[in-house]
Amino acid sequence: MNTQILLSAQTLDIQSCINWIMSPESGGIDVFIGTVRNATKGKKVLKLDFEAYEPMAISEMNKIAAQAFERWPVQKILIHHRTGLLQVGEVPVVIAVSAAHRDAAFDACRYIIDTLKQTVPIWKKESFEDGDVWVAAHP
Amino acid sequence: MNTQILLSAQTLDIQSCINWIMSPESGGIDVFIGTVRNATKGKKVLKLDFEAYEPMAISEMNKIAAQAFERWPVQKILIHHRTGLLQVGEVPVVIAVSAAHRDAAFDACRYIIDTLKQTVPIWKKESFEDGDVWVAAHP
Amino acid sequence: MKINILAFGVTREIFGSGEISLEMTNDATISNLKYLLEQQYPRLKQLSSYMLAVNNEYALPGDTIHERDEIAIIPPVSGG
Amino acid sequence: MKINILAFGVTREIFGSGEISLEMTNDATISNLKYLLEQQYPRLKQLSSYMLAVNNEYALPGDTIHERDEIAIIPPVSGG
Repeated sequence: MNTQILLSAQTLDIQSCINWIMSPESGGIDVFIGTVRNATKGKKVLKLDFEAYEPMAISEMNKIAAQAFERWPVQKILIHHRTGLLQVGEVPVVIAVSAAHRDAAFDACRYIIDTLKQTVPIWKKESFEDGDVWVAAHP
Repeated sequence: MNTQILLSAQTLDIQSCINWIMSPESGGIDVFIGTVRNATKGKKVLKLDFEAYEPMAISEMNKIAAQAFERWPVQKILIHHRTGLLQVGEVPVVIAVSAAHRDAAFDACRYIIDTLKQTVPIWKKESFEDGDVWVAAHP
Repeated sequence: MKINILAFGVTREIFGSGEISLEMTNDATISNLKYLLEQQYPRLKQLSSYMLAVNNEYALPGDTIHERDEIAIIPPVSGG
Repeated sequence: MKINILAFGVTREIFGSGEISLEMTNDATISNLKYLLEQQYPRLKQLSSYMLAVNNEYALPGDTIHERDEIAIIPPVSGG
């Protein structure tokens, strides 16, 4: 298998993501790691809560990986996404792409995170000191 | 310190690179990992030998990091490069960039590896079954 | 026919539940469903946007809904 | 003045050593040094390109060389 998709309520294990993506055929690996930032537009973030429509989220992540394989000569694609409650500094998403040549790895990795943020049915609620907000829900 | 530059004859420790680059201020981290590929232009690669002009290599890597800080709103930059003999699958280079927003991390990481390959005085000799070649030395 | 609609994120809060039921005619479309939902839950009109999914695929306004389809309302996503 | 030139990669092999010495006049430039090197080591002309560095900085052809400068010949780099 050259695609690994995971939706998990447990801490994402970056080292095992990297172990899985590395291979003797690859020359370049690009890894994107999202982290929970301590502030949004200057307001202190206390925690984030991620909710997913799980079967569709998995299906959409697989579609994005398939699109990336069609568009770039890449070898392996990994997309791991957290669900549940995350504290500041924790990792909601890890995307890793290996390729013989680095340009394809960079392009595909960036495409995957950009597209994931537009199409994968996962929602985050940011908790601030003065209340909670579902990100992007309202104009 | 927001820059970490290392030239080392020891195996690069990717997990400790990631531990160093992560921070509560960052929202996105891009990591590029070079690996020794088992083939170049269809020829089987046995091993690679990296040689560096060490003080100048360190100085040039610091310059590239400084340029990236000037051009993009990034928070931390790490550049680790191996010297000596590497087997297929081993890691010659790790570049990691953290930023509040992912576009800057992607752009800066790619700039750093592209520029490193053009300016940093490090040379690799590829060993094939029929002999050794200093990469890029001859037209 | 009776259809069930799964809800997530802000729409789960608007519905007050992760799943609601509606009665619709057999040839109902996604567009008809949106109309019904907005009639019953006017706060949906305040969202930046929302989509409907049928059997884990984003649906178009003209798509017809069948009994036993898995239907979900998808408010603006914000993963990553 | 006597100057020493550090060599790496393919140029170390061309020189047969990681460091060579040359005698030059006091106002010698990088361009003069290239001329001397290529005269003594014609295989340098077969390289894709090469640069000279003075005190850990890439040097320009017109730069003057001073005694005790750390000079290095930099064949095409291939790190990463």
